[in-house]
Amino acid sequence: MADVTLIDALTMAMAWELEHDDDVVMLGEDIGLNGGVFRTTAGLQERFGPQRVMDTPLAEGMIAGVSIGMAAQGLKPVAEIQFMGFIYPIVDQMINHAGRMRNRTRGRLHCPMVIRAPFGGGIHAPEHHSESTEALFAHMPGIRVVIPSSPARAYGLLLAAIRDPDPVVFLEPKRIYRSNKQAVADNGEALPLDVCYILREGSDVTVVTWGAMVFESLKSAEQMSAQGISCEVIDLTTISPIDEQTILESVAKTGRLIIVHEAAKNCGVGAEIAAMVAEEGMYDLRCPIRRVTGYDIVMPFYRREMDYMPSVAKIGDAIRDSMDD
Amino acid sequence: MADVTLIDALTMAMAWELEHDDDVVMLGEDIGLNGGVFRTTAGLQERFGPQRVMDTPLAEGMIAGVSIGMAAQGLKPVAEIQFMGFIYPIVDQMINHAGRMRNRTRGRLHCPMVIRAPFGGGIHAPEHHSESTEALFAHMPGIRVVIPSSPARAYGLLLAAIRDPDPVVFLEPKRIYRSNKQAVADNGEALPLDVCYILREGSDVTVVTWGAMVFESLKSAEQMSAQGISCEVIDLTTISPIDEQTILESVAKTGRLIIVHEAAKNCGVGAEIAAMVAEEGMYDLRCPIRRVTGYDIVMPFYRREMDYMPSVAKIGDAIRDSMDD
Amino acid sequence: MSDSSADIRYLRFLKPNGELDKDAPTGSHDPNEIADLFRRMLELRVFDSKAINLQRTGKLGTYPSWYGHEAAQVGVAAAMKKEDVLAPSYREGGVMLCRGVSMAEILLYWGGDERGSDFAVPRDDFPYCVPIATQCLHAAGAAMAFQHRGESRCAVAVNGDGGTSEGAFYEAMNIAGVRKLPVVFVVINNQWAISVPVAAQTSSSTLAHKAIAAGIEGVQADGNDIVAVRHCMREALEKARKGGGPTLVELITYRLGDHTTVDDAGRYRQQDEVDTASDLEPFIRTRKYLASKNIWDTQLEEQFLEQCTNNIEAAVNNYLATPKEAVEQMFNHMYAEMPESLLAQRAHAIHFCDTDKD
Amino acid sequence: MSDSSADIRYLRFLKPNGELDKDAPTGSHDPNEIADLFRRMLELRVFDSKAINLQRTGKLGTYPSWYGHEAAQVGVAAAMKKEDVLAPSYREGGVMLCRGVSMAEILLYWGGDERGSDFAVPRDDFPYCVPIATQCLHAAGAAMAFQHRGESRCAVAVNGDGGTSEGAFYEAMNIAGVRKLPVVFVVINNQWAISVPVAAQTSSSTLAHKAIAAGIEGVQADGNDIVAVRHCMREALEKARKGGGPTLVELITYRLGDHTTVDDAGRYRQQDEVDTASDLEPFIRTRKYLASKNIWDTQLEEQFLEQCTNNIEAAVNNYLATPKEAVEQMFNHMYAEMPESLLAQRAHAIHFCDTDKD
Ligand SMILES: Cc1ncc(C[n+]2csc(CCOP(=O)(O)OP(=O)(O)O)c2C)c(N)n1
Ligand SMILES: Cc1ncc(C[n+]2csc(CCOP(=O)(O)OP(=O)(O)O)c2C)c(N)n1
Ligand SMILES: [Mg+2]
Ligand SMILES: [Mg+2]
Repeated sequence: MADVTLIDALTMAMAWELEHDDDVVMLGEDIGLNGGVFRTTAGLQERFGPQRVMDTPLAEGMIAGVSIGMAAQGLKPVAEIQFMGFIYPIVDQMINHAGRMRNRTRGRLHCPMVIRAPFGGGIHAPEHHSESTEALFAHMPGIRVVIPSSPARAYGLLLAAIRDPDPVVFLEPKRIYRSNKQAVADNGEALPLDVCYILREGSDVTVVTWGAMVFESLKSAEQMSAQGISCEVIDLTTISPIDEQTILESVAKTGRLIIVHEAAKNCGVGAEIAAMVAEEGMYDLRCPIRRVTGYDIVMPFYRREMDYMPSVAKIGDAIRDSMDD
Repeated sequence: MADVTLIDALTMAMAWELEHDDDVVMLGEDIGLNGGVFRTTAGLQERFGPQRVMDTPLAEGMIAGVSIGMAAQGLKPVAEIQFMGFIYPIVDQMINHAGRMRNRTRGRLHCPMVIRAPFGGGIHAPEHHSESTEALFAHMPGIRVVIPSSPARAYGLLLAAIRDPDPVVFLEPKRIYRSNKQAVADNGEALPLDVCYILREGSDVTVVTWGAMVFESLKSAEQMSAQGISCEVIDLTTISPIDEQTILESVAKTGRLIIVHEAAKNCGVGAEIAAMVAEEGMYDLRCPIRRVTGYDIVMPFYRREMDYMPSVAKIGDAIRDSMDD
Repeated sequence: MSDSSADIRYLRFLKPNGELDKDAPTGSHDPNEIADLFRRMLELRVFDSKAINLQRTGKLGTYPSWYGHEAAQVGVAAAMKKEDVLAPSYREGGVMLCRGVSMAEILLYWGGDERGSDFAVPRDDFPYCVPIATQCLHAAGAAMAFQHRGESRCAVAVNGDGGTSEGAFYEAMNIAGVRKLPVVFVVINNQWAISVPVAAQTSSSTLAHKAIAAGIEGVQADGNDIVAVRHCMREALEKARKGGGPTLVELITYRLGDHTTVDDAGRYRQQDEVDTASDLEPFIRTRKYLASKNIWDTQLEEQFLEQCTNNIEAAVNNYLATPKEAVEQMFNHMYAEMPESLLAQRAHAIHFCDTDKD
Repeated sequence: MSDSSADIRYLRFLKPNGELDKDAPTGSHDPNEIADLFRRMLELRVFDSKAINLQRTGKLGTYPSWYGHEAAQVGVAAAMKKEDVLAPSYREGGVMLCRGVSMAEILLYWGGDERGSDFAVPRDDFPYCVPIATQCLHAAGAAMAFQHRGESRCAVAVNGDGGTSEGAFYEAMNIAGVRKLPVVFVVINNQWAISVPVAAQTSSSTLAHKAIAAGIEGVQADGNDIVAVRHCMREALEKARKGGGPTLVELITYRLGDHTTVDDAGRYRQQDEVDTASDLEPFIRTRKYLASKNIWDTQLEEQFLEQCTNNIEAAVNNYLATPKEAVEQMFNHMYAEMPESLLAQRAHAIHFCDTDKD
């Protein structure tokens, strides 16, 4: 069992599912011979043929729309959108169809489909290549949003997403595509959706985060522990619907909540978590909730992107402030 | 000064601005001879000609895209999207261009444009005609989202939106398009954006709401007052960016916060308000925040739409619960 | 890339005066068959006007009449096989009825009840589609599924003239052209998109010419001619089934009624245009033709209409007698497995539900 | 609706062997003019390879080379008037350079600095557009503004072959056709959209045929022929300026380089295809032509290249010497007037900023 990157784990999961389920097909721009611009689908077309792993014309709305059509007719399409900055033409199909096909036909038709897209900043990419807009999809009823933050979770969660009978937007933190290798058993075992993963236990402060920010948060927690502050770090993982219980239990223990995400603050997913705790866990809170997020501005071009993003220092600052309150 | 409906007030504002600013143009589906499916632009094409008030082909993404092009080249387009359920093809142009043209060119080009769209349920409309998805636009940096709830505010805020040098998504609560008449002076005076309007002062509970829910909230406040509970009702009005100060001051006074909106709860704008108060006004809170919102489901077909929506009873229940906490 | 700039064919066999062209395709010359189709057309028309009445009397929500589209609708459905899949627009419920959806289901849909889209037959067809042109992509996707499984099935999308302006329509044709998908894109060109005439939608010579942009075949037919409609749909479907790829079929007809029951077409179009169109509408010519073959007359029509009316009344009663769904049903079909967080919301909705009567 | 199914014209005047067609339009026969254009092409090529080098040495971000597009870029820009407005795609910075954007500004853009889009000249042009085909709608909108004000200006959108598959491209052509907008849609067909060849994008006979769907004129030119490019752009712009409406201009060329500096085209395309394309590329024929007119030779070229290199070095130094913008600038241009809520965020960013060095 060799150590693999997050990208490798995704490729392994897709290969496993293509191998074991004939209904699974992949589609997207440049995913075939080229193996995807990040090489996530490398080798899959060669192995499973161009009828299973399809290059499409350049039209994201089309990719989502035909995926819905295929899914409603019994296939399990896994579509790749090249970058999250180009995902917006799919919004119409996702909110008006994918998320409601099951409900509006009272279960007669449904959409077992996955939309994969790399998201987030920190890789010095050009304009429009570093966005984090998971909140848009999280607000859509009927759609799951899932974000892995390790090779093992990438493998198990992507399998779960493909097998899920409902639509899943599966966002891949490209900043950590290749950074942290891990041993992953290629055994076809899925991980549960709709639950958070507690990555570090602690008693003073709860830090809820996801995607690449998991690493900044863990680093910050490490630093804090040297200062005698014990942080519990929770990887939200399923961004929508939220696993309220795990978060509430943690806050009940720590009494302090910090939420960390790359996306803009205003109406980001952090707002939902804070609101949920302010409703359900208020009496457990010893101090105000804090969000450490991207600012409410356009993601800057890459020379300034690190100034936009939450950092170990910014997270640490919020944690210390919480302790001082 | 005759009493006018919210629709009339919008028509008056558009006529005023077309009359006084040659750069203002209107575009949309059926807004010309037909005067819009809700008759909001009735008479405008006749009066100002088909070059100022333009029927377009049926393509919402196109409407937004050409509006951006016009706005960047010095016009002030006011575009109508027929219903909010059909607004999603504009998401790409709004987030990737309208909201960032000024920033990405460091002020060289900008987009003084308005997207108008009726939103919300309660009028027994067909599928896809009753949606409330203001949160999607609220999450986009660089874009204002404005919602009026009375004829006078409709008039003054639409003028402000058209004159604003940045893009505004102007959402019209169609359930109250014609319900509450009010005297409105047609004097070309705009109202300020970026501020809440306090519609009723009170000392026990702060209710923040917008759009048609303002009426349910005011009715509920009325009922509560008979029970000796004093509610402050705030019309959020500018949904993004949020006027934090007014809300925080009110919560500082009342210690209790209820947020009421029609949109789905998860990652709705109510989450942002709750989060903001949990961050900035936490120590003023005497009890948990409560949201009374649409459920996290698809807007039901009209036979069940009233069961989906916040009602006087649901709001009253939340207010009483708050008092009991 | 193949050449597709060829001239667009235009098909008409049953002329406005009721004469059937001698060139009409073999298989169109049996008047009894045409009579069968005509009966379906009659049924659609009676149902349509009943639905309008229900709306006028407050028993149905906003309803988009298909008055004038009956030959197009019956012809499209008649050419399709049971196992094919339809992706209809909001107006073309007539096609759905002909495919087996029940009248009560159609009424439930416009009566604000989701069960209208849970029709018993045909289970694989897509429900009504309101967001214009989006269904074209679903049809293309369905065709991809059929192609993937090697099934001999076709998908049919029905779109309007206004709907051809949406990027989704073009994108669907384009992918269908690239993958030679077994799909037929039908455009019911009824000359109007609410208040916008087709000349203000596009400068394209015809709507069928739009096929050229995707390198697929485009063809026009007189949409008031049941023979031409069925024939060109049969051709297109047969070609698709054999692997010959997609076709764009433009059916030229006229929207004789208002856009919907909340529209007043008098505001934006001239009565004389409607009058001219009325002379060309599908029933006049079909009646003349059948009369000339001595298999139809006023008496037969009256008998059939009575039967229709009875069926429709029964369906209406069935519809009106259908109680609201339980309130929790609005939660139960959101996901295969309901997420934890919806449970409390469902309980809240049930608690506050006091509207079980309409 | 007008008829537009006519055959698509194909323009080529400067043949691959360097001969100028006798039928070449008057005004194309002055070799000195061609020499001027050729110098611009040379400058673009040298700049492009310098940019690639900067990326390779870590001094520039991902960069999309325009290697092979130089005749198309120079020809498009040469036909435009100063007061016209360009809406470029991410690859066609060469057109922007020819319109007056500085090399340092282009480098700033790809170097991750917003000021690269705040170019001093031409102030009204749109910045680089990364989301594919969206700029086509901006060009149409700009043309609506010109039409509205009665200005004699045109908008030009530049899109790629892959970009023709997006609905936005079609929607832009369609509105332009309906309103007879003064806009030219240029498609630089370089045969590839990253790894997808044009045959997998569409089954349309040619990309110019896509104009038919919008009822506008479509024309093709050899995009490696500077004379043909400039001429057909001039024709299209003149027509547009006179109120004759939009044109779709397909310029056929080849992407000689990788898609961007992070792409490896060797993974998906054959070297012999690239070799064949290389024989047809724009510089060989232009050099031959100019040599045959005795106004160009290796020595002149070397002299000019030295001059180019110096200019480019200066621009590069200017770029490299440009310090980062102050961190607060990422807040200052979000709105004309900064909302209250951003003030605290800006202070937070300034507080944590310790990265003023790159
Ligand atoms: C995407 C979208 N935009 C707008 C509407 C509102 N609308 C409903 S029908 C219609 C006109 C459609 O015209 P056409 O496609 O010709 O079909 P017809 O109504 O004539 O059958 C419009 C604009 C919609 N349903 N979907
Ligand atoms: C909407 C959108 N989708 C995807 C991308 C990613 N992408 C960048 S360039 C490219 C291929 C473009 O091909 P083409 O239009 O032929 O232009 P070329 O690169 O050949 O100049 C893709 C898919 C993008 N920039 N925008
Ligand atoms: Mg129509
Ligand atoms: Mg290309």
